[in-house]
Amino acid sequence: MELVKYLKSADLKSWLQELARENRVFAPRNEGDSVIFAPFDPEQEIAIVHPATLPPKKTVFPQSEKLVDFTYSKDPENLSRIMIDGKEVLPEGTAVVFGGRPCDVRGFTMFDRVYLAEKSTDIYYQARRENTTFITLACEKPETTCFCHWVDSGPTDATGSDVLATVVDGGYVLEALSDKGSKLLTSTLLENGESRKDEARKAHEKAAELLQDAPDLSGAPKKVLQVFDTMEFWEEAAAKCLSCGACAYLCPSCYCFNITDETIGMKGTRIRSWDNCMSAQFTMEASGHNPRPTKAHRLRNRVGHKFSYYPDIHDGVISCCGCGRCIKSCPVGTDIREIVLQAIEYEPAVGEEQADEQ
Amino acid sequence: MNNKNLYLPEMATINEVIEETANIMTFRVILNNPDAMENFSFEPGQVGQLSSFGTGEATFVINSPPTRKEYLQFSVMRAGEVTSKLHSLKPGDQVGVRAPLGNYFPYEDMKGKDILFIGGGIGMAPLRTLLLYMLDNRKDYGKITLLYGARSPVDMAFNYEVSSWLERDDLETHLTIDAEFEGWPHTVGLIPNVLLDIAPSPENCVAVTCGPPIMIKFTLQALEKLGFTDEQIVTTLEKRMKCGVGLCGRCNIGTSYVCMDGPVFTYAQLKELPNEL
Amino acid sequence: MPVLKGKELRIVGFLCNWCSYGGADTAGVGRFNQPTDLRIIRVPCSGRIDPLFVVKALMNGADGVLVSGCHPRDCHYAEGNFYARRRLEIMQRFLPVLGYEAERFEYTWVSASEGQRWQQVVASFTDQIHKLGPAPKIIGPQAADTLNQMAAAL
Amino acid sequence: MKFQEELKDSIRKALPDLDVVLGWCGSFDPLHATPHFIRREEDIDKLEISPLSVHNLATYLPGLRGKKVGIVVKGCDSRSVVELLQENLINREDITIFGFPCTGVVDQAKIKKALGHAGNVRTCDISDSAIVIQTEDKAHSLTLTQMLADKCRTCRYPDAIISDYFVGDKIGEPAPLETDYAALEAFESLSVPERFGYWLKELDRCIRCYACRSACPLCVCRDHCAAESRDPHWLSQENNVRDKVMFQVIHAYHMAGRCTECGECQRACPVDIPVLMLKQKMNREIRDIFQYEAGVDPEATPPLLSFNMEEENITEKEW
Amino acid sequence: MKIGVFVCHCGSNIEATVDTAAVAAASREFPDVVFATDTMYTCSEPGQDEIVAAIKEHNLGGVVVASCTPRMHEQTFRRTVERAGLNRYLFEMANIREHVSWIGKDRESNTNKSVDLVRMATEKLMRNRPLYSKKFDINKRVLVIGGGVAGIQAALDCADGGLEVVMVEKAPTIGGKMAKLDKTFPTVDCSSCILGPRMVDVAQHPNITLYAYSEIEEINGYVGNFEIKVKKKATYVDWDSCTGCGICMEKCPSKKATDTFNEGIGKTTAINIPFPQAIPKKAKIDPDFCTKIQKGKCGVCAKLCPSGCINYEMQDEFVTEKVGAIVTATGFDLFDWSIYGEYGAGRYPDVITSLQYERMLSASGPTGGHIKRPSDGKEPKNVVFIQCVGSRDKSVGRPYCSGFCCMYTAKQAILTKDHLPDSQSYVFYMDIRAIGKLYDEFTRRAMEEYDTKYIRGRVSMIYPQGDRLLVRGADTLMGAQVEVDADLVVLAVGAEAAAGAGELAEKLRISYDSYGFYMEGHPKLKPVETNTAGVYLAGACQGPKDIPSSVGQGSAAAAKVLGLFSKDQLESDPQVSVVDIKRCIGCGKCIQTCPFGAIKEMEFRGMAKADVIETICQGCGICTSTCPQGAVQLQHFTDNQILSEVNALCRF
Repeated sequence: MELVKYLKSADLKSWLQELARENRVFAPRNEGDSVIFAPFDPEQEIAIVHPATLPPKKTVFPQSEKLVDFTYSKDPENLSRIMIDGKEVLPEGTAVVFGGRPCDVRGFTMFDRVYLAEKSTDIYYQARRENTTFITLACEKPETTCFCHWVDSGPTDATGSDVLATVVDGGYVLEALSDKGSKLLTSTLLENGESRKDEARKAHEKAAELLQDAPDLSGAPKKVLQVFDTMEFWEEAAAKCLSCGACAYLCPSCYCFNITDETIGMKGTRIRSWDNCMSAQFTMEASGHNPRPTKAHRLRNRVGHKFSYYPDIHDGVISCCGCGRCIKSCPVGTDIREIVLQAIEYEPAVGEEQADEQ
Repeated sequence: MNNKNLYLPEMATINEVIEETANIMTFRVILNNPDAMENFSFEPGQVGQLSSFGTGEATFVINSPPTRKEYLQFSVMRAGEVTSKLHSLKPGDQVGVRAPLGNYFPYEDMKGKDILFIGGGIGMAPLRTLLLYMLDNRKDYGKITLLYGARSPVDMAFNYEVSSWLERDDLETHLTIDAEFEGWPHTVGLIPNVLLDIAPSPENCVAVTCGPPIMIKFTLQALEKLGFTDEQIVTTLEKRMKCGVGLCGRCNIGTSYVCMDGPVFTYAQLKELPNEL
Repeated sequence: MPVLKGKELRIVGFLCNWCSYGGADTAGVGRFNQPTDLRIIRVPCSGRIDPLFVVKALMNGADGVLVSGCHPRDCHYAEGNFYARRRLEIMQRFLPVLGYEAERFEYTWVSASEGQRWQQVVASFTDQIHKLGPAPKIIGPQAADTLNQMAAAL
Repeated sequence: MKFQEELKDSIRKALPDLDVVLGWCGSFDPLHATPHFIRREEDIDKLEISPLSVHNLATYLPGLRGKKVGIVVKGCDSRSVVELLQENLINREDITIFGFPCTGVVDQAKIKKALGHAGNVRTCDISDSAIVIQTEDKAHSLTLTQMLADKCRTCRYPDAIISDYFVGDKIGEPAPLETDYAALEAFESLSVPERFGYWLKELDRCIRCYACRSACPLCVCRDHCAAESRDPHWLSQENNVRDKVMFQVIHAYHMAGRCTECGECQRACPVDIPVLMLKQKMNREIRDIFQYEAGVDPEATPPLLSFNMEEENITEKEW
Repeated sequence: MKIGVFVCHCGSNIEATVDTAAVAAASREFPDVVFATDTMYTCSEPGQDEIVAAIKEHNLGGVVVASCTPRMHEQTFRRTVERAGLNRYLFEMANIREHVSWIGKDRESNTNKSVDLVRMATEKLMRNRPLYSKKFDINKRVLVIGGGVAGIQAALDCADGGLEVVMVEKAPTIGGKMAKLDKTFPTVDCSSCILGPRMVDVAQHPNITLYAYSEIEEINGYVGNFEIKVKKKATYVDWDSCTGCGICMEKCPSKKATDTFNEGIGKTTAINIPFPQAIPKKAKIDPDFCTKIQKGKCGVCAKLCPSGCINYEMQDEFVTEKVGAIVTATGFDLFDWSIYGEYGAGRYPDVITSLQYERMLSASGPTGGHIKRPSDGKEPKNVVFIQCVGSRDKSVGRPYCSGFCCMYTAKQAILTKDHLPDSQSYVFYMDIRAIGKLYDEFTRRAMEEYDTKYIRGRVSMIYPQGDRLLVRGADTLMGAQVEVDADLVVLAVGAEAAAGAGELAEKLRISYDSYGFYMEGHPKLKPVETNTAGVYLAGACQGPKDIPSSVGQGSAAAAKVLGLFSKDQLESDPQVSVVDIKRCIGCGKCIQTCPFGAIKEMEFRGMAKADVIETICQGCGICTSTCPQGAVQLQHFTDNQILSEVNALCRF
């Protein structure tokens, strides 16, 4: 499986074009001032200078997808006899995602624990996940908002990826990490990369060096739960939050969704679309009761889920890959790192703890 | 991993519609696939997603007992878009069913014990499943007491059955309404107060309760006052759900997903969870 | 099915119940021949017409939208058409920035007795839309045509 | 800034009677500021006013209704406050307004573009003319005026329109009424299919986070926005650009005659969609028809909530 | 919802150009449609029976009829479905006659369009909800605004019918314009002789409360339950104790007050009773001319008043009255003719209005019934009447005919001859409009028996010549210029809406035309109703009218009120707006724009919310299109219903 190749920068597009013959290939490109993953188009520049504005989440978990197509039909003899036919709409075909960053791709492993669980496997997710190959680009230098190394990862962490690409002088070192990855590295455009492997290693080390010290978050699950009932803490943390959903939609590991129906005449679709826990509608019950009525309640769930509930259920793995998009793109600069650290450092006022016990 | 589609409902036909109250209707549905109907099995307390295609899905407890299998019964209180649409359906109309989902009442553990049912309004629906199951297996259980309250007589669902329950001598039934109503022969008073009046003994007894949040809150207090321990109290929760299979992310209370780990919880379990009902 | 290919374009009308719907009735009673493209939605008052209905219709595939209410000061509800005038005017001026010709949408006033005027309005609006041709389509079978047209333009 | 200490003194004076004062402070890196909620005396020291104070804090006011709130406003922010007052969405007696002479705030998108992949930002020094940003590997010196937000380039209200405390010297008379809609006019000169195609392309990347709405100080529907509602059911949750465009039209129309062009919608957009242009278009038409500008007069009525029997600038079609 | 579709042939009216069977067949493919058929005449008895039968047989939850306009038969079919046990609002119509078959001949297009309209109707119907009227109690009192002859008639009819009546008159006396007339056409009987007793009836009727010299300040509420704030203007005389003896008027030293009742012919005292038959016969002080009030000196009336009712400090007073219905009888005013430069624009004292002339003719008028030239008090010989002054003249914005000027001019010409047998009357006219019983005969009498010279043409100029006036005009019948030496010129001034009509309409929330005349509910079928429930019109406030028409409308309005009050409770129209309290954020934009004041702010769990008063809401839906989040929805025309219609028509 240890397969290392080298690709000249100049051949990147040709290679992707080759891959696009049998796969849907996604690559980051500039749209306006943003970088997003889009179907590879040889006419367009591939934008890999810095991490994409949006992670490639949609390649496996689309913003909105059909779950069921349904059709009503009538018995022509008796129009009152209406039958309904529901058909699952499963995704087909294979895909290759080029240019995701380690954090982006690691996000899917957060999905996997939930969506591919034994007792409730999501076959829509499964179909895409299993048929998508990730060529991940190792990070060279962190941004201010990057904190992958806080959450047991790093700029070259290849968890969830099939190929790790590292920028070296003149091109890329491509290391296969899975069978799926190996299968991709068969093109004649690729040279043997063994000789360039060291260069890649060095690049990895350099990237790691640029990182500043990471705090210890191992106590987070317990600590975050401890402040659960301290509404004041959450109200202050959420004060500036606008309750939009940008953080959740930009997050590589946020997997919540909504299901809604749309119909036209006798046909309709059941759609699954991204949803976000910061929206008041998310938990709003038809009666008007809302268990998470304020943005403080909702932020508590968001932080709680990532740093406490999820790790509690899934062997301590924090459901955050540290990409920092929620910080960078938050319209008001809400910093989830700060909230978690505050929760860890939170000391209940004297008397409060006792009151809790009673 | 299994390859079952979590989101594809079984197509079903409404067989019977019962208007329970002004805003509660009961639907008896039969799965269109006879094999699926034949093999359908569930436990009392489990829920199902009932859908009207084009409008959406909502979660309801299957309130027919598992011992009676000719149909699946759901009682629906009109509140939002889906429930309004369901209320407009008639026998013969098509619906989708994703069931059973969630956990169920620990009826095995309750064997040999006295059972106290406390139901408020539409909260009677999940209790009905268990009650009928126990009545069908009457000898396995001790004394069964039912306290069922509604705002007024016209808000009382399952009226047609309540009269037969009143007649049974192996079931002690107490009915109550919130305020005086002409011709009402039963108790008047709020459920927690009536409960304190009846004062059932906690000795070897399990209390099963369901109802609106405010009623539950005071009923739990009353039960504590009567000496029930947290482990002796069982309740079933309701949350907004979409997927029903622990993925969509809205019905969790901390680490527990009401759709998967619930909806049935003992009071002791609930106390372990963060306070976010 | 909704439009007869080649013959008709899709034109939606929103008419107030008291004046313009009556005016269209009067035109009918007078047997004043009109093009068949227009389909009329009856609303109580032009003030009920959220200008967003106009945009919704265009985005869903209408080629033209016509709103008609009572003449100013004749509103059955006294003020509805005064509000409507401001709101619809704004929307008409806004449409071009979205890439719709302002002429795809017109609003006017026709009283219940003005059957002839209604005929004139329908004929001339339908003609106006036919001159503009089909509106760009965002979704549906014709969306591809639009996209090609866009690509050519950009 | 010169008057920052003076401002802190004013806040210190007013804080005992207030539940919270809204200002700005440093954020996750030296290049960014973030809204700052001053509740306690010690929070005051963190207050920083600079060209990084981009956020329109008026957005928070309706959510804090019922509380005694102090708010630090730029001139443009104060227009949102005026508009909220005009629409009775906040009570004047609950609000204490701190104004200062604003010389403009930056557009982070412009800085981002100028820096490229900057990596870690170590320091950021802003003088009257330049922003000097020190990253891991180099120092970038940017001309401040080039980095200013577009709205600041055409600003006519540098001083808060209303305030209870005003620190520093007022910049003075507003420039002439003519707002610069050059970009909009250039866009309007494109062909019809070009304009149509532009929005399809730009909005295609919309992720429907609705930050544009959430950041808007005058989006009053808050938790009841038509975007997610099924009754009324204006939009589906399908990932189609039609509904994304439709949402922007709904937003622009609901803002017609109310929008002060603070630009928060566009600033908040995580994928940089130029959604402000739609509101500018509405505004320019409102100005042309009604000679009306939102957020200037607390006593005025938004033009779409009123009417004249004779409309001077509306010429109806002759048939 | 199981839907049944009935496509009507309307004989051949529809069937000739629409393939109704094909429309029915296409309808069967629509969602929820379980039954569709075409019928010859759906509105006929067998047609309706078929609907009823189908509802029962197919267990229908809603019905669509594709036939004529809903303005014709919506009510009919609503009753039909109701007969079969359905709620009347679970019904929709597709208009395939007026909007399809009658306006196009292409059968294919028409059929296709009809299918679209039926699809649209079914999509809407699927979202219709049963709506129920609410009953509410009514206050069986009626407010009559205006005490002219129309108001008097309405008030007396209502009072005689057993209703309590509140009459508000802005002048110090009731009687209106008719009280100023000397005689009436075509019978030439004495105006005050016929009106006087009716005025007295008003004063004496136990069921009538009269507020003279009062105005409507504010109107709140809705049909059945209006609350009226009346402003009683200060009279400076305590009317409760004033006996109308007139001593004050005799002794008042200030004799230069404007004599409004006499149309400014002559002057009156600062404290005065307008005329001897005034109702109420009470004195009032014109403060502008009272020396005591202006300068603090005098006080003669106070000293002399036997009942001590003078109070110079009196202030306006407000009273509130609760009523269930309102009759508006505010009459008209005369056109201000001074705009006409060719008639001297008011510079010539001997050019007067017809109503001034009327006062001059009246025996109780300022000249004691003698015709005298205002300039020198001499009897005129040649009297020239000019018609259509401020009528049928677009140039002054009065394109309408005032209706009664032709008749009163003829009457005044006749009376002139009666008073001054040697006089000669000339009438310049455009057309003679004498439509009415005995009217034409009457004008002929003026010409033939009274030798009035009728000249068809307009007067181009009046100018003084010595102490006479030269009236120059065209005789279009002769095709020649004519000049008449006139001693007195009487202008037949047209009617215009009463001053303040617009403001009152705003308070009443009724609409008015561009001239200020109030809009009736329907020009033919609802001549005295307005579009605001419970508000009726009588007399010239709706448009110029002569006395018989005004009286007729007064009675008609009274009949409407009595009919309305024949029930103890009213039913509200359920097509009203409803607020979804969960979605409402209390911004108040709907309150701001509701033309009827039907939305109030209320408090719900400490938050402001909008609340629709069902009985006031008229169902226009402005609120619904104003509310950004759609929290207030007009029932039967909700956003989702209209969106479903849009979606039915525009399916990509």
